[in-house]
Amino acid sequence: MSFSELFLEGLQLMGVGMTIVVAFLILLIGVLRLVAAAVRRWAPEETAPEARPAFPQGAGAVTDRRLTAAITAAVVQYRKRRRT
Amino acid sequence: MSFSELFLEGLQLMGVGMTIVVAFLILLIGVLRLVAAAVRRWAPEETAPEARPAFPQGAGAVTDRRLTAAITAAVVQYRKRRRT
Amino acid sequence: MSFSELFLEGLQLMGVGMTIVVAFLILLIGVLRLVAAAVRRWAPEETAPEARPAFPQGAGAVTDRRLTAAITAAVVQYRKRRRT
Amino acid sequence: MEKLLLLWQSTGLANFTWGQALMIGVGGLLIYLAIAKKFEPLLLLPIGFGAILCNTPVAGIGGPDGMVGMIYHVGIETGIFPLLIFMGVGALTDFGALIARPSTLLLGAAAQFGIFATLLGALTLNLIPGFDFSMADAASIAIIGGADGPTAIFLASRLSPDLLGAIAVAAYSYMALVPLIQPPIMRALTSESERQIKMEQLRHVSKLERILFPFAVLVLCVTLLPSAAPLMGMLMFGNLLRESGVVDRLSRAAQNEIINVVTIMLGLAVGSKLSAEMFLNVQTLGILLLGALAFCIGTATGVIMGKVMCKVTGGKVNPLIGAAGVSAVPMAARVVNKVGLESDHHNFLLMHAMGPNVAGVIGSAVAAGILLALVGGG
Amino acid sequence: MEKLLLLWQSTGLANFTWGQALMIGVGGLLIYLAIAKKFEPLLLLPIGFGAILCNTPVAGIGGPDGMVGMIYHVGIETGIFPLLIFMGVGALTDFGALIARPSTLLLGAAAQFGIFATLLGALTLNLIPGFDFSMADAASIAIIGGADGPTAIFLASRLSPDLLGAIAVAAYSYMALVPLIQPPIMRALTSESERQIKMEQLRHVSKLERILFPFAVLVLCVTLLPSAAPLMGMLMFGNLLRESGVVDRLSRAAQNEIINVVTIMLGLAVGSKLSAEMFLNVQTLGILLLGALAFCIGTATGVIMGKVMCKVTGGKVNPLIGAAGVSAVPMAARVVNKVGLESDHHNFLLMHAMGPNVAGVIGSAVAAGILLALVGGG
Amino acid sequence: MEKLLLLWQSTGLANFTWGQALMIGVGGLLIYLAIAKKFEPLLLLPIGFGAILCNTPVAGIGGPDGMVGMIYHVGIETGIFPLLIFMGVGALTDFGALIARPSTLLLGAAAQFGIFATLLGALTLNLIPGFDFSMADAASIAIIGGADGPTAIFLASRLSPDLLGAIAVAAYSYMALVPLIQPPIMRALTSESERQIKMEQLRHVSKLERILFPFAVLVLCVTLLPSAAPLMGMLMFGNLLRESGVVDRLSRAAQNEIINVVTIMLGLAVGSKLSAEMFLNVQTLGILLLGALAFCIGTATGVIMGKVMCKVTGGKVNPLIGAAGVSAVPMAARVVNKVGLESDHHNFLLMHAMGPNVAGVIGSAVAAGILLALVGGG
Ligand code: NA
Ligand code: NA
Ligand code: NA
Repeated sequence: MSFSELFLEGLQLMGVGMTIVVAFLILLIGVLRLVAAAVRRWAPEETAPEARPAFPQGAGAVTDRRLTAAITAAVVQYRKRRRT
Repeated sequence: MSFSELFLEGLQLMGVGMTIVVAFLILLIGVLRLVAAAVRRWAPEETAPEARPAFPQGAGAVTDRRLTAAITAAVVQYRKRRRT
Repeated sequence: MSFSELFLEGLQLMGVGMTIVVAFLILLIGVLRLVAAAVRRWAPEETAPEARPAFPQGAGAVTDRRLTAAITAAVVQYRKRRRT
Repeated sequence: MEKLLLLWQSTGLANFTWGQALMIGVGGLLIYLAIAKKFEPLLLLPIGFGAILCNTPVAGIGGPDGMVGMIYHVGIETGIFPLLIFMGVGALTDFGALIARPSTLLLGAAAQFGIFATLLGALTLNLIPGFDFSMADAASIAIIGGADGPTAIFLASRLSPDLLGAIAVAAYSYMALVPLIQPPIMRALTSESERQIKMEQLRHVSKLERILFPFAVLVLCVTLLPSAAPLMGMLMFGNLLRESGVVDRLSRAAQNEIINVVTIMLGLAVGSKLSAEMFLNVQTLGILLLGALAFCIGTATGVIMGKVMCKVTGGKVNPLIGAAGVSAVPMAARVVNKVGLESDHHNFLLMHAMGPNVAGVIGSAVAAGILLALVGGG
Repeated sequence: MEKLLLLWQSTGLANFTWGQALMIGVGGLLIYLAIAKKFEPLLLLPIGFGAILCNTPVAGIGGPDGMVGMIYHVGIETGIFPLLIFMGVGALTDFGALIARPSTLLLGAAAQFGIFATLLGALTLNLIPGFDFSMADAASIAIIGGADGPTAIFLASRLSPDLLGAIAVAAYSYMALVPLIQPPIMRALTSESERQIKMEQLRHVSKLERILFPFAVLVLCVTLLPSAAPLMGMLMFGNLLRESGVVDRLSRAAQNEIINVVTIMLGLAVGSKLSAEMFLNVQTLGILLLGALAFCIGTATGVIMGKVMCKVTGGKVNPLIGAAGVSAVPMAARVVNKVGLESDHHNFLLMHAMGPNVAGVIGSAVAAGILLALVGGG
Repeated sequence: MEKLLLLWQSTGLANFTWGQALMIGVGGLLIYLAIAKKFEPLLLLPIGFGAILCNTPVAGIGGPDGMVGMIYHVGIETGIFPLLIFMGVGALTDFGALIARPSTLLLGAAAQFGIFATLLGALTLNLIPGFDFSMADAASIAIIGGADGPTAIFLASRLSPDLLGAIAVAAYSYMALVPLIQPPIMRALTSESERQIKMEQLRHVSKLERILFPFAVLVLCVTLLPSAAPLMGMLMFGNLLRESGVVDRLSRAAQNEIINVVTIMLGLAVGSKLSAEMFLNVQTLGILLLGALAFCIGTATGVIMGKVMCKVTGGKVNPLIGAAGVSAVPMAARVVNKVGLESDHHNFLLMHAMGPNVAGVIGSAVAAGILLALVGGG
């Protein structure tokens, strides 16, 4: 390929490339604004549940307080026994 | 290869090997002494700069105190907002 | 293979499989009881030695108190020097 | 213009198939369940993301030269990833409750009936046009009843790699659904008075017994069921790292670095098997159905064995703990505890359920070994 | 004596070529810059050491049977190492500032002009005898302007592996030099009053928006530009691990274990491409020159777009933050902050510059996808 | 019944060979030594477990398609695992004592005589029927005298992979036995007054000297002995990560994640070489014998060189520290300290012994390079 051909192709690439980059990011602006609007409308300021599961099984749907208390109690008791 | 040939080769290997090991480490003694002398002469007791960069970009040349203060302030402020 | 052949083979697999699973775990019950009895008899309530070696070489058989004291002393002293 | 055309031809829009778009939706659904419903997020989030990436048209990320495809080839085709995770599970698991009361192994054994019943179920589905499960397929589907992710992935990758995606999704989804699936069955099969049974406290387990435990399991496995040796071996290796007390560095590496890194890779790689042609068909519906069946049957047989043990011991065993025999550690044990508390506010069954719970892990590894020996090599 | 001769023939001295000796010096220089000047030490130190090891005569450490050569084969030829690092970057990056003010994506877009201008520049160099850059080479060199190490290594390893060493060295060196390169350009293109503009505080970004962000980016990428899907996918996967809040274990693994280990391996492997025949030629000088050009042009177009946004918004945008659009996270944002403080001691632009800064990462991943689609597959 | 027969044929019992059963016992013995006697548990526990897994009949875990076999193929045949461990050792090692007193390198050199004497010893064993060690075998066995696990594994995997299992076991066992092997030799070769010599405190070593040290070693190695460059290069790379002070993330990764994970894998993989046909023969007895010999001779020549240095310096060097020249870091240095304390309760030799101790690591890497150059390539 001669230099001028190559350069022309480069120019083309530049035009197409910058167009796509700008177009893609403008689209992304639009999407992000849509998301923000949707969140503001349908899920304003959710309070995060903050559950962080241990490995390998998740904490699951079971989250009533009594259970947590029970587990804690059982573990404490068991440990106490094991240490003796 | 007969045993005596093999043993002779082993002997040779022993001689050459120990010579090289000793020569190499004696050379290293010399180099280390040179380095020590050079450091004593040209860079006596430098005080280490102690900069430990975060990932992925280094702390760079930018280290004036004002900046650090600014960053801290900005981060604190931003976090405060985010939590609200 | 026709469905009935396949199903029959499946039935067979089920029978053999469950038998083995149960047999294996019953055997394991036996072995665990044997182990428990043996431990109770020959090594009742050992007090664990609790040695956790650093990498890459173990703490070894050398564990008299004097050594530990010596090492600590030496390290402290050396560190002090290095810092000055 | 030529460049623009070339670019258009390289867009996703110009190349999307309906199947890919749907599977990206499935990936999104899995991630939604993982984040919003806390369905086994450690696995389902990477699996869902892997599904999205691997159904991206043109990019070929799940193909032989794509990143995820290569990870699959290295980690799952070889079986190494599930085995490494099993090592980590071993290093994370306290078998003390099982050692203290070995008889709970019977509960772990009984619950494996879910596996073999499901195998028959899968074969029976072949009567319906559209289903054509081979014996290997049926075995892979059945192992969902083991309620053990790594075991299921290991077996399926050996016997029916094409079904791996659906099987992994079913296995982890039902594990997350254990708190919904199990309680009705447990209540139906037990009486109020049975559920109120209090059990004796577990005896103390010495350090030596903990160290000998992996060897006890291993010796049986090596001599009687070598086809289970890779799974059981790595599980017990991890446990020995934990209990030996002399290699804390390695134990921590198995419990953290290795299991975390491998989980990310394994999840993405399993996601690559969620392609439209392999997932969007009637067989997947069958697998989901059979998976639910497997969990139900396993729970039921576990509880029934619990009732038997209750009878035999003269009421010393609360039959509820049999439900924990399906494994799904530690979820199933927690469910037992919860159902028990409904009948007696002061009856904490958690520790008693841990025995059958970890017994279920061993039980399904044994079952996997049997299936490998009889179906895989056969 | 025969043994001694054999040994002499196996010494480095008897086998050194001038090129190897020089390249060992280059490796040493990189390590010096890394340690004494803090030039991106996390990458340049391993790269420099890799160069020393791989230019050791006889040992063949960078060859197909040598350790570093095998690491290159497994990690860079496949593209897996830069992708894993990108996952870690995603897990380490807070996109909050960008989500709060999406318009800063325009700055990240404008700064990518440095990439495409450099592509033309590389082609133009072909007019000088001694240069013979193909379109693929030009594209690989141009991506230096993206100011993003993993993106540059990923693209160069796909399009021009022979230039990889020089490109990686240039990319990381110029990123380290951002505090020297950018300020003069920023000052030249803006007026004192523009530099004093204070910007509104960023709005609060909710957890849900943070979780939806990776999907927003991913959906666009998958549908429109699948060739960017590997890079963007792993970046967004890492970010989702971070923001989902349910897989902290995996997020930590991506941010620490994986990125640290891979950085060591990647650095050594990139160093293996610093061989005399590939590095000690006039093309490398061209690459270094073009790299500097790319950073300058990217900075300038970013600032110019900042001025446009300043006009359009009636003075609500400080044009300086446009310079952060080249990425080089977080260095470029810090430079913006510093230059801003010179004009007004109370004007902290750091948080406002983080938006365009992370937008630049996305922008150059998009640009890389375009170059792959049009040059790589073309 | 057919199924049952198939199952019986797949049991271990039906397929056990005597050799496998015995090797499982050997594996158990290694684990016993690791746990109960604290014999290098970080290596011997995984090696022992690997031996058990790989001697399980039918399963083929150590074979080309088995997990451990694949790990061996990827990590040991390539030499990558021992090199990565050496990098970690470098990152964990403080060479300060050696930099402060470079003359202790002579002690590290003298102790390597154990290696070459053992080489002759291995060749001499060929006179006894049943032994047939090639020069490569002899070199691999001799390196046990280096008292350095990764070096021994690296060299043996290159020269005599068949002997790797026995060599690794011997190397780590004798390292664990250093507190029993060395003291009698040290006492026999020194007088009470020599053992009481107090040494001058070590001078302060600056940060710059610590940073330059890896380069000093590397330059010599690259120019004179490139065959030692992989080992020495990775050792010094790790040390540079540690001492440079600018890449703490990477240094920590080398000291923890990498070395821990690789140790697990390396141990299992080495265990796969403990098969009956390779281990249960008279050669292994020879290797164990020669390994003990190597440690004894190395200790002796180290102490003798210590006596020479004591003479030359007019009594400023305590000859005991020569025994630390065999490496076995930090065990040998502790032994020196202990023996010294027996003669004078206030004479702490530990820090003085660290110099020859780490010099021994360098010394045996040099010796390995020589053996590779003369035997491997020859
Ligand atoms: Na189970
Ligand atoms: Na960029
Ligand atoms: Na040594």
